[in-house]
Amino acid sequence: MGSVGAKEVPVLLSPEGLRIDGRRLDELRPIKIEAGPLHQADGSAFVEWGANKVMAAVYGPREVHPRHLQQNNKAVIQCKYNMAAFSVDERKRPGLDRRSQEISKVIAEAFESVVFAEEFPRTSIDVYIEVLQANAGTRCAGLVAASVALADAGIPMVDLLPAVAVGKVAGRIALDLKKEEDNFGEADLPMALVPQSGRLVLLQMEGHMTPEELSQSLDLGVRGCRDIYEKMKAALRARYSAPSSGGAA
Amino acid sequence: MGSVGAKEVPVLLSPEGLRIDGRRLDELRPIKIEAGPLHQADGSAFVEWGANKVMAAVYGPREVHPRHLQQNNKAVIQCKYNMAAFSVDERKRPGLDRRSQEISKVIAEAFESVVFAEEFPRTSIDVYIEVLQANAGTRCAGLVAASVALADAGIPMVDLLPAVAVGKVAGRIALDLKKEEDNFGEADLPMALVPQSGRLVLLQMEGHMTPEELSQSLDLGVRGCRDIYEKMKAALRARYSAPSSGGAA
Amino acid sequence: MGSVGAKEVPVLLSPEGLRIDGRRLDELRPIKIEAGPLHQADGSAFVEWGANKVMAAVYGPREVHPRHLQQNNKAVIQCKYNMAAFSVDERKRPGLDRRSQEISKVIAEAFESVVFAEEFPRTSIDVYIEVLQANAGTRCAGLVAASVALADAGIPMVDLLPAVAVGKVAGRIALDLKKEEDNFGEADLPMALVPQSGRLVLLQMEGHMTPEELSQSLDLGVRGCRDIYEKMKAALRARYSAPSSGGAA
Amino acid sequence: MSEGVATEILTTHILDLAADGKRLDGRGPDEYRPVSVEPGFVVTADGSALARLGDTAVLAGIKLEPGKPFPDTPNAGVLTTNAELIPLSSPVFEPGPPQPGAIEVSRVVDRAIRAAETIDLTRLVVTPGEKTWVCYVDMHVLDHGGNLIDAASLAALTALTHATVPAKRFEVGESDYPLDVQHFPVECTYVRLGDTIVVDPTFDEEGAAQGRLTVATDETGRVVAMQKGLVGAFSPDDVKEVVRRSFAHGDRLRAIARGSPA
Amino acid sequence: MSEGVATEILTTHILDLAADGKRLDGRGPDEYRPVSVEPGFVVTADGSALARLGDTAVLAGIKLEPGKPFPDTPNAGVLTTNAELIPLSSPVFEPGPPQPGAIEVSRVVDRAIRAAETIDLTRLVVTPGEKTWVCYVDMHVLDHGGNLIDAASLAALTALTHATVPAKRFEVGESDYPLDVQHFPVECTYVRLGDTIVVDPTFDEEGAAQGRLTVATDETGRVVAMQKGLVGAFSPDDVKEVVRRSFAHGDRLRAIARGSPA
Amino acid sequence: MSEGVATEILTTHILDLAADGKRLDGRGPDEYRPVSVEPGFVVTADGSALARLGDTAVLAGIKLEPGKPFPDTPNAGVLTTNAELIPLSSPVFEPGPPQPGAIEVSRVVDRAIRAAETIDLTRLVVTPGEKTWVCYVDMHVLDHGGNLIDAASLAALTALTHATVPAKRFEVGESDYPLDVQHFPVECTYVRLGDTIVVDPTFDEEGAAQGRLTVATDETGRVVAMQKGLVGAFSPDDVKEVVRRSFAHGDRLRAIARGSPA
Repeated sequence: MGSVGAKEVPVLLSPEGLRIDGRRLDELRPIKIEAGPLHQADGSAFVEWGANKVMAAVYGPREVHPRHLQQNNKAVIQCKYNMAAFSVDERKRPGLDRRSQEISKVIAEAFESVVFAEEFPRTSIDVYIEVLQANAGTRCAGLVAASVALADAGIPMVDLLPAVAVGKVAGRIALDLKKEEDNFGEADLPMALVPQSGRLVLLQMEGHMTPEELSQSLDLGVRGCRDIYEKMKAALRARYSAPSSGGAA
Repeated sequence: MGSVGAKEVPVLLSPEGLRIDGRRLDELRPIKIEAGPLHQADGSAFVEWGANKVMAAVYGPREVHPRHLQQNNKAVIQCKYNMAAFSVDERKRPGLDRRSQEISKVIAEAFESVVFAEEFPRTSIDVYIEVLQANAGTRCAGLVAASVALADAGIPMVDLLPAVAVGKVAGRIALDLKKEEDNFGEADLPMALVPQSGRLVLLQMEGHMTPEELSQSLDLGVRGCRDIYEKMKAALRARYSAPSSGGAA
Repeated sequence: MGSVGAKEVPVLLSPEGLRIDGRRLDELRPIKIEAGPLHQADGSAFVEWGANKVMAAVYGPREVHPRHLQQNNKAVIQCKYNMAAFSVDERKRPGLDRRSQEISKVIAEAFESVVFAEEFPRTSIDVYIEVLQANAGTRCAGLVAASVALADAGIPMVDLLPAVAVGKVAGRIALDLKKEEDNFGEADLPMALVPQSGRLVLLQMEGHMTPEELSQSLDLGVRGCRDIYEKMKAALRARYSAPSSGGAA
Repeated sequence: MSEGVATEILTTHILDLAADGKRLDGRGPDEYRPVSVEPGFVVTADGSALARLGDTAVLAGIKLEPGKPFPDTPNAGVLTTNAELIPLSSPVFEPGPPQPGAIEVSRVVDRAIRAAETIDLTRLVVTPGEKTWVCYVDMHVLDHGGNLIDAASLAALTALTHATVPAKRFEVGESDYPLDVQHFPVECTYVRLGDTIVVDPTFDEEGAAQGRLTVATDETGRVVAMQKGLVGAFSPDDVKEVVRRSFAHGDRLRAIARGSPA
Repeated sequence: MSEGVATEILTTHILDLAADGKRLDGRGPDEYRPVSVEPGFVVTADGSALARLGDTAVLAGIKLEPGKPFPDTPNAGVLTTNAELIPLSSPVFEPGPPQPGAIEVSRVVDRAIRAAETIDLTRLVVTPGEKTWVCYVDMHVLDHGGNLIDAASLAALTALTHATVPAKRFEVGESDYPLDVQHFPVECTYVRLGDTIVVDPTFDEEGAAQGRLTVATDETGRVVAMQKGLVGAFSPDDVKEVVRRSFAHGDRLRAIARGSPA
Repeated sequence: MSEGVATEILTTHILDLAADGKRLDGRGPDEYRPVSVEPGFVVTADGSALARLGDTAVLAGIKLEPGKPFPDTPNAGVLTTNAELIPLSSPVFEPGPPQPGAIEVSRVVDRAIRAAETIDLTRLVVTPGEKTWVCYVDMHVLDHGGNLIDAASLAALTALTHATVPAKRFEVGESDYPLDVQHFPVECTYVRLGDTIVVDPTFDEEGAAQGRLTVATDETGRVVAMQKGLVGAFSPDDVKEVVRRSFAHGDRLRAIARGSPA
């Protein structure tokens, strides 16, 4: 988004309306979700989404660290979104930057909106998201992985939380941007949906859109979320039918 | 003070004995004190002193953070003096530097010398000083603002704490240096007075003075403090006569 | 060790088999150990070992900081190995670096292997090692100093912990390397011995050795440790026979 | 009565009122508190403004310094936005490293400034790849009466609008000149209280809220940034309605900020 | 039953088994868990590998960037090894600055890489004293089932073996080329359980251990690094025996890592 | 008996003695503990000294390195003063970032060094605006028996007096030469115990004190720095009296420091 002063903009949309990887405007990248790949975590998931590779793990309900965050009437949900140093082209220095902290906050708030936290007072539910290979849309991939990991950990929730970003590419609204589209696109709008209620628990936007474009983006994103929702459920069904596998990160 | 290797020294004292802003050697800069400008704090004050703008707020007595600082027989007084990044000509990096930490320490010790801390065991009285615009003498301006804020918060004290710096400019002892005088002066001696007892609870000095000059400086500073004391009382009287205003930072 | 791309290698071994400071391959540098030089610490020791100067202090058993490290069935042993900024040729920035943290960890584990920690549940035994002047072998010098300080503090232990490094210089196994030998040597192998059991509680190695050389190094190091053990006991005897001296750092 | 119980009673009260379209301070659901903006508050800054929304006060200061462009964008200046939620301004803030709340405020304001192309960063460059102006936007919350994002953004944008590039002081040019500001995005924040959505929430309303939604719009009719915050959810139709309303508030706040005497 | 009691019972059980030469998972004392290494796992890295020892999984990624040599070694490139024991991988890790455990893993792996002269650092230099390649080795523990050092080292060395110097991307040369790796040290870790010494300990075995000993050997028959860890002691004869055995394990693990398809 | 009660009894006892002009260790009110200074204690430093006041021991080390002058003072060298109150020296210090007490010690020593123009910073410059010597003064408290400021300052000044500029080692000049020290300020600290003011307080006297006052004087008869510390107050007449007495102590301590064999 808005790489001011950067290199030349590539052709993002063919005359036939196809994108640089051949997708239509409303088409998702390939998604593979594996529930339960980790052995130590109470719940885990690995998501390959386009060229993103994201691992999520859930621990809890367990004791709260640091102690003073403990709440008497419910569980606190703590989230750490982190990018591996080698997950991006330019090596990222280890440690939490401001972007990661903001993403951790909005993801935690999204899960707090659906987890039945009152069932576990005085505990913490800790959600860890590790981006191992990044290619645009990592917060949505992380949210999807974490949501499956929460289900894998048996945490009671209103619903799973599918998520996807909609963007604007060459003046057109497009689903699920990949890196080149995100770098040179005109807008980026990640969202997470509660399928049951049709409401959004995560929503951010950066770029420029008319109100009409924004309206269209919301509708396209909701449809995308519903497709991802099916893949999430399938991954959990596969996990339950083969409970003791584990292993393939 | 002692800007070794810096630019040329300006003329700090006219042949008539007047300073660069037309003041006499024993004359204060204009001071405006407003008690209670903030709405969230338990007590607050805003001080404009020459070209300084300083805000102070007091919270407490309240729970001690971090917990291990709690004292069983009295309140702890914690002070944070901080400069806004844009308060000085050269942008200051946000965060506490060593100068701010030293100033916070001597100001906290000054207030501990006059607050009846034994009345509030196991609590903290938190004093925050924010320098918004700086022009020499900010620790004294901050101390004056904090003292009025403590009174505004209803914290019982032996007395208010007026404060002022005395310096040496072109070989002469002068009251209340402004920035150019401080940069090119030969000494700086900030102090805070307990008017009731005539004793000093803050005293620092840097530069060079003979013992006689130092003696003269102490006497001049004490007189300056007594003038400022009147302005502090007036500000609190104005606050009590118009209790519900608030607002003008 | 392994100063890749550095300056020329000096002659480390004379044709007569003597080292740059005239020692034989199996000869220690001069060692002076003083027990109890500090007044505030519960136990202390100062070690001059070749051109190393190392001070160690022990506090405890005392309250555990931070609290969450407390163990219900034994004392925790915390160790901080630190180098003074001026202890090395190139000024060291104050603060713990990764090397210091690793050394602190292996030294703490060595002492945990010999201290009767179960006698002091819920307490901390804090071991501080300050390298004031460094010349290779500081972790061993620090360990020796800390071990005497622990005894000086009256902490019950299986045994004292003598320590020494063995290295490889000009292709030969040598005891107790000094700086030039360490910089241009081919291997460094520090170890700490429990004399009573003949077992090693600290052992590290870096460089390259054949298994035979390594075997020889272990045997040479164990002999060196036994010599140092005698000096440690002598220092403690001197302390007990002149209990109230203190003073000479 | 414990603090937790008091907060719960207050929350219930705020929600009950909201169900009838009412608010604690008597405002209508789509009404801002009194707004004022004072540019030039701090003369040591290269630009500054104190913005107030009711009891909320945020001071923004701009500093410009010569520096190096980032290696991957040699033709763009550098803009750094930072919000300090200092403990002076609220009993809930503690000293220490920036909290997630402060980071969110600075990132949401930063996002609107960038996305609206408020400043043409390429014009800050002195020598491509070598030397550029670095523009620091520091926001200092003085009084936290709720809705920090809108107040901070109003202060920051007004401060930028009145900022001067100190070219003479840093010997980069012969004289100082005004910073060129192309757009003026305005952030507008709503919270959900039960089925009612209200604008410009107070601190207590934020505590009772079931979701917060901020929309930044500029004077050309574009949405340039959005941020959903806090626990809670919005339907797509809620979002569309909030976007629609944000434009009118944006126009009014922008006029207040611009009308302020420099 | 408290966690402490459960751990104690488990420890006793592990020690009882070990006294009979047995292990919880049925392995023999000198037997590794199943080993696998997958190079090229992360395409954004200049080299990468995912190594598994049973339930333990460590991902290593290599990044090479132009930088400056250290002033005292103008003719040597820079190698930086870092292990992240992220809380995702184990209930015992907490977020925050690197813990002593993480520092130990990275330092022990680093020591083997350097001492074995795995990479000829002088060949990383572009202009002596001015410009060199900086080689970052980042190890990310994903699943902590015990014996991190061996898994991390296997991942790191395999990642190095498959790494490419991105000369073209950074405009240092005309085309990218493989990183020149001269040696392949392998770390081999034992723990003492009573009088028995067992290789490749699980997480629970590490908890029961009375000392840990790691020996790194290379393919030329040299010992290049050792590290004794945890509370506990080894006799010189124990050490000599562990060194002897490490060579065979080293050869096997090296073959597995090298046999993996790039 | 709790620690708090023991401290309180000790404080009362110290104050009772002081009312009769007596001290726990038998000294008179205006008497220092035995003073010794040992220069050259650390050979890796470019200058060093170990100073003792009774049970208090502080080691200062000087390091000089080439560096850059600050942009706003291109014709001045750089001096950096740092005190480490390491936990080895006292049960009251904890590991971690420098505490306010350590910062105060280093800032008060630094202030005296600068104000007395101890070193002509302009003579440290090699090339104006480009290259200068950076002089680090590091003070390491080894044994905290009270009155750290005086001991630290004595150690630092003696170390500076014996320091060598390592011009040859850094290839800045042909040979090393002594650092040019123009003045030798000495800090002299009193505490108030009731109506009595005593010099060179012990750790326990500092705990009982109702105010601490430090005055730095140099050999030319100038006061160059002051610092009031701790809770408590001094009348202007108290201050004048302390200043008067500081000169005599200053002369004596300076002579001891200078008389020490180099």
